[in-house]
Amino acid sequence: MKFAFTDDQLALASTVRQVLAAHCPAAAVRQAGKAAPAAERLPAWPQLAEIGFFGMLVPEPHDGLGLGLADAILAFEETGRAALPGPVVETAAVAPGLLGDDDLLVRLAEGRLRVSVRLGDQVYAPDADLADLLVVERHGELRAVPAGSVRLTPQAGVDPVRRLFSVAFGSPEAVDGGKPQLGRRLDVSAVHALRTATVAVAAQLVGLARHLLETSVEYAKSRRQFGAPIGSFQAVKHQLADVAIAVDFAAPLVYAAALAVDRAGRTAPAGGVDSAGPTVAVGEVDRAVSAAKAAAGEAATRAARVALQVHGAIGYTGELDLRLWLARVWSLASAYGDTGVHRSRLRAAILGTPDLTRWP
Amino acid sequence: MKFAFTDDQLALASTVRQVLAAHCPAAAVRQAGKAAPAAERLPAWPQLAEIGFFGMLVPEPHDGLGLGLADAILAFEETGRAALPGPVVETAAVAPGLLGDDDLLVRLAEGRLRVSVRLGDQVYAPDADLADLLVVERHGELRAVPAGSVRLTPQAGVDPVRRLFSVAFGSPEAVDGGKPQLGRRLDVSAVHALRTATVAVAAQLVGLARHLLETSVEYAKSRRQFGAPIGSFQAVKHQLADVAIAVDFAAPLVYAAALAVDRAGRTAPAGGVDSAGPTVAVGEVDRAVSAAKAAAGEAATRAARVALQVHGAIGYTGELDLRLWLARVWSLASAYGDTGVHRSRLRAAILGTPDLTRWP
Amino acid sequence: MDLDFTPQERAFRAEVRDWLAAHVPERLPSMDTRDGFEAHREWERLLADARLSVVSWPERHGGRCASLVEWLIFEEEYWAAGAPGRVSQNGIFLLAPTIFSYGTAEQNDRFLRRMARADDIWAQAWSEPEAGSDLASLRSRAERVAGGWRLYGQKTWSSRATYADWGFGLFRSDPESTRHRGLTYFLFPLRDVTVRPIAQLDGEPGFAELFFDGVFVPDCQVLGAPGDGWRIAMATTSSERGLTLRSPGRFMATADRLVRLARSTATDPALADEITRAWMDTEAYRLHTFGVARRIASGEEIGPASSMGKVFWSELDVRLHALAIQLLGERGLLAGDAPDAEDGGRWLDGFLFSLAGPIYAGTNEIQRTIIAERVLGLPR
Amino acid sequence: MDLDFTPQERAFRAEVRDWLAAHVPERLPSMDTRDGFEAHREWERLLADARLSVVSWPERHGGRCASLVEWLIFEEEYWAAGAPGRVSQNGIFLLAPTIFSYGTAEQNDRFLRRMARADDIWAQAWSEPEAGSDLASLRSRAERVAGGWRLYGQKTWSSRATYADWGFGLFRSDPESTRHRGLTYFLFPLRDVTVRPIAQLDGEPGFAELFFDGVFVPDCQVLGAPGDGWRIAMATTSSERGLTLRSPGRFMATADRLVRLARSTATDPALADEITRAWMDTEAYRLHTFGVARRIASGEEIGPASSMGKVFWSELDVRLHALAIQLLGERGLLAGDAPDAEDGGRWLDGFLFSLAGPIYAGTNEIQRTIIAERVLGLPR
Repeated sequence: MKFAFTDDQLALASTVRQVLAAHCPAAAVRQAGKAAPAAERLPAWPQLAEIGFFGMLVPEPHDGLGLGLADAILAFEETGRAALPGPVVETAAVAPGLLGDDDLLVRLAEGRLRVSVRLGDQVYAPDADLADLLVVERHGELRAVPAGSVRLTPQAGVDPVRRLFSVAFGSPEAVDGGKPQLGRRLDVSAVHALRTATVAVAAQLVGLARHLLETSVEYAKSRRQFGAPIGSFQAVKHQLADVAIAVDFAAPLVYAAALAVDRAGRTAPAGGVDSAGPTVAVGEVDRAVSAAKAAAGEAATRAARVALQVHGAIGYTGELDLRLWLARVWSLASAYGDTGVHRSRLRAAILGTPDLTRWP
Repeated sequence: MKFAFTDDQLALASTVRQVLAAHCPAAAVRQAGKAAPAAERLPAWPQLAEIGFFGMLVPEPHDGLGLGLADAILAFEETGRAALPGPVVETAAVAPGLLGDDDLLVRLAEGRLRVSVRLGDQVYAPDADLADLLVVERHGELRAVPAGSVRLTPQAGVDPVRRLFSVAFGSPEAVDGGKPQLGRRLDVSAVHALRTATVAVAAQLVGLARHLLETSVEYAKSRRQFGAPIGSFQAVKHQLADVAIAVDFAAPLVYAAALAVDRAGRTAPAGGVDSAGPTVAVGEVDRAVSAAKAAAGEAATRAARVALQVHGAIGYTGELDLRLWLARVWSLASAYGDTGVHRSRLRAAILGTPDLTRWP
Repeated sequence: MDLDFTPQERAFRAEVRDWLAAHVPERLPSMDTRDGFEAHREWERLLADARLSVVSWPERHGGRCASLVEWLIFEEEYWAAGAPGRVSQNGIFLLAPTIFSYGTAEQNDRFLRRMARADDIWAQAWSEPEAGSDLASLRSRAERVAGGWRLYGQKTWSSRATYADWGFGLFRSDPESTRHRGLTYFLFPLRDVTVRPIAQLDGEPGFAELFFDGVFVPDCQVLGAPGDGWRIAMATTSSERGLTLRSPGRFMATADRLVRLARSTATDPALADEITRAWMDTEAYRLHTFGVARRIASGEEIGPASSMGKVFWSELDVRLHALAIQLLGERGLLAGDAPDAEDGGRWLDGFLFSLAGPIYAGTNEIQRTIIAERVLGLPR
Repeated sequence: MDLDFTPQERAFRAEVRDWLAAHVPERLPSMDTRDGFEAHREWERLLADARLSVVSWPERHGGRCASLVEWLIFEEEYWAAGAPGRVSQNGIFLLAPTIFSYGTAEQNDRFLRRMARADDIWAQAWSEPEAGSDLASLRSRAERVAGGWRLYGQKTWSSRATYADWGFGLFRSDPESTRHRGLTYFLFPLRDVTVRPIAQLDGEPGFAELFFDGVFVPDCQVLGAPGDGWRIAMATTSSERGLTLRSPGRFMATADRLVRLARSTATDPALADEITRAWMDTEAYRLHTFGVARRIASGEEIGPASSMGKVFWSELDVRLHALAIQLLGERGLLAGDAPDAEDGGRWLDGFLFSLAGPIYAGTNEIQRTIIAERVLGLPR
């Protein structure tokens, strides 16, 4: 048993990190929160496509790298660290397991197809206006619909970069014989997709938390108050130490969940979804997934709170890029089930108590 | 509206504090945890009797002071601060509302009758071996039984001073015509008794927390590590500040609950006990009572944890008297419903969710 | 000790409640926009017409000499009615107590009545880019000139300053001085100052930077004696932390909205438990404040103990809002202009606003140190 | 990266599990009593006979050269089987790594085998009444005499010392030295030392004070070079905080017992939520430790990062036990000899024991400062 990343896995993450450092600086993230043209809202996407990022999880016959989620999990962590804009998780992590079509998979692997999803209890599709294809769960079925054939209603929120949309079927132009165009039914289980999305987002949250911790440490070293760097005060030290602990112990849960999702495979049935009622018996895989999301969301939320407290009033403004990372933490902590939802699922799994929250 | 103690109320507390400082020093509390003879387990009781402490809540016609719980609440806080041994709350706060008998009330007021109780969901009667009379709730009825007519089984626990006992009816000597001696039925509601006990114990917890905070502050001033008093380190300062805040905001809830209990009066019906099932609709008085106990228990538990952390390894031993105060905090935080039970009652009252825990 | 309101207090509550029920407007636009600012000014004038803008002030300045308890009652009713935030807050709660204590008779007459009527809206100018919470390290300076002073330097985190009329703050009037000494308290019109808005987390310019390039301030706009600014300002920041800044009414209204939201939603019991705790803490804050009000009314100085209140309310406020956002799930993070936003995005606005609480008016780290050293007596 | 055990690891787990199932005794009396201490010594001998007392040690000292992962597997099985606490823990986990690294060949041969068989049980003697967590301020001293040293002074908080055979600790061997310099690491038989037991919260003498009144220690019982004790001791205390002191198996067993208890009781959902969090944190600690084990196996130095583990497990341990006590209500605080006690009072014993976790081996305040300064690089 070797619970440590291989050299290949580390090299992939390192390449992604370098590409993002070069092509997705904070200024680009800031711009993505303002600009309308898609090109400016998707910094580093062409360069990531070049290194095969969007084909990581696509099988080799379709021009992908054929990796598992665990192989790519650190790469997703890096996209969180850089607060990379766009439907990253939905396109690079979720779509490969959903699309059976050869041509679509090839386009996906080459970075020529952007995908957004609305799965399970999720109400909104993130970055849907940047997507070519939407995969939507509807009455328990997954349907792939071209972006043009649905009505998207923007739901402005705390994160100016990761925008949310309501999705309604049947735009006037896409009515087919009087019935709304519902797209193509996908013959795969939504469970794998939802698990994958959740764990990849958890990895992004770990990356976000690491960035916030580093930024806060640097700020605490340089900012002086009462004649000393604020990082020399024990109260600041201990808050930052607690963030370091939270991140350090959340990350292994995320990595283990990625391994569990890979082991369960994309075709496995749900851990035990009881279609008769809202109570969900959660299997071992979903337990790992929920632990990962709960812990990562909590660590990142703590990192955000402490970052704000360490930066003081300046952190509270749009002057610093910090604001973009805070908003992404809040946005992703709430996506695909927040900490409360996942802890309640864990509670049901471990203690057998009825679970009030339906997820997936 | 004057939410501040009157001079009379403050003077009573001050007198009690002086008596306890003189007659219930830490050494006496320590001795009470060891010695068998009742006299050594009841330090300061004769002196408290002299100043009328046990008659505070007894009506004036029965030689008491005829005060309300709110008038006496600071006096109970002082008994917590001193960790006064014996069935203090049960005798001085609860019994006056239970006993209708003139003679018993007079004896109580004069400090010649010690009482222990087992009310509501409570499993054990505290200090029952020191009591002359036990009041036990049984099948919804209150019964007063002389101490000699029940079987007491000691249940040794964390607190060597406040000892717990199982109570079984019918000692062999007290069988009356072949049936166990069940004592005299009391024609009063158990609700007022339970509310009174809970609020008085909450006051004791506030007193215990104040003592622990003071002791920890004194220790932190004198104990030196790394070349400075440990109280000069920010981490220690902030932990102690958080205790101060917790105590300062718990106390008003306790005082307000005492006022609410007085207002409801001893004869008022339960806030809405539903005899059909375990769900209890909790009225405004019970809401105040539960908020008081939950907050006081939490503040005292925090004070205990921080006291131990500030004192370091020495606090962990029997060398310091600290141990006795810690044990009393744990013991009283668990008595008459712990923080969890009372928050769950509050939850039911405020949010209308079903309450799993039956109290009273 | 009692918690029973007197007939007079009950009558006052009834009057306030009735007036608010008849007059509270629909939600106003954000006071961090030009239109919203003026709409809030109009609302304050309406309040002033009913002598409800500064109930605890003397009648000659627009108040009605209300007791502290009556002021708390006013605040409970004000926030329970869903009335707008107070755009004149900085002046009324931070500056006015200082003018009452240290201002000349002429300053009292000149400034207070106009403040009460929102004819002048005041912005505080405490912080500087390098000073932050460490007020004693201020660098902005005042040069003595004939008949007054000229101000130079930069201030930041000045709330409301983008659209306000007047500002108040400390400047170093003795160039030889360091730390607490040689600071003077100035009142200045903002039209003479260059104001640069700072976008907040929510994108609106709630704060501004102020640039002083030799602004002339006549002697009659110095508050207290020159060089005595530190002592006077400390009295003001103490009231910033103390009773006057955050009355319980505001948190009670938030807690009530939170509980209503939770009752209308399928709430996970673990979340319900946190909501219950926040409700209980709100009640504790209310009762605690009644106790403090009583002590102040008896002439007691609250002093550094007010730091306990600051830590408590600021962290409670964050919790109340964060819980609502959790309850709302994905919808919790929607802004006011999203079609699906709950209650016009008030929870998100309130959450972002609440995050500043543990930072401003002395960070909670500083407050905890004050509690430890000055209340508990631990060594520096 | 994987979490799949190899066939060899699975076989080892099966062997350990089977052996334990056949040999784990009923609950032994407390090791803080004379009888209990000897009963625990007997149990350790039985373990040693099966070569299971020190699985990761070389075979010549009684081990079986198990890998770190195998050691973690052993620990999981050991605690899951409800086996007794390790009375030889201080020697095996705190002293032995130091002997392996700094001991002479003769010291290795003389002490390790007997330690593995519990023929010698060792007590640590780090703290002094005035020193506490500030190890560098030690005052106990060693005087050079022919062929060895004489020890003077007082040590305290020595766990197990009441009944143990040997002790180890630092003494100031250079009277001119201060702080970290001039300390020497000594091994001494406790029969030459005056031992005064200290009652713990639960009344049993888990700790003792040691009084040295010129105890003679020959040169062959000095570990490492004279004056080099600080560096050597730091290596030991790092292993005290690091992997070897608290394996996840122990917390996993506690978490499993807690979950079983919760499943058998009507559990309030808010409490259930806290239990779930503790379960999750236990899983996180297990996975984190697998990662650390892998890094150590690859030759990495863990160093100050081990402080993160210390903070995490010590606070987790308190929570696990406090939650069980809450679950049990009034019964949670009953001692083992109470008729109604749950599980022989183990939850209360474990709770009181857990409270020492955030204090000993460097308080968690000190650990957080180490993390901030040495892991994150914040200024002193």
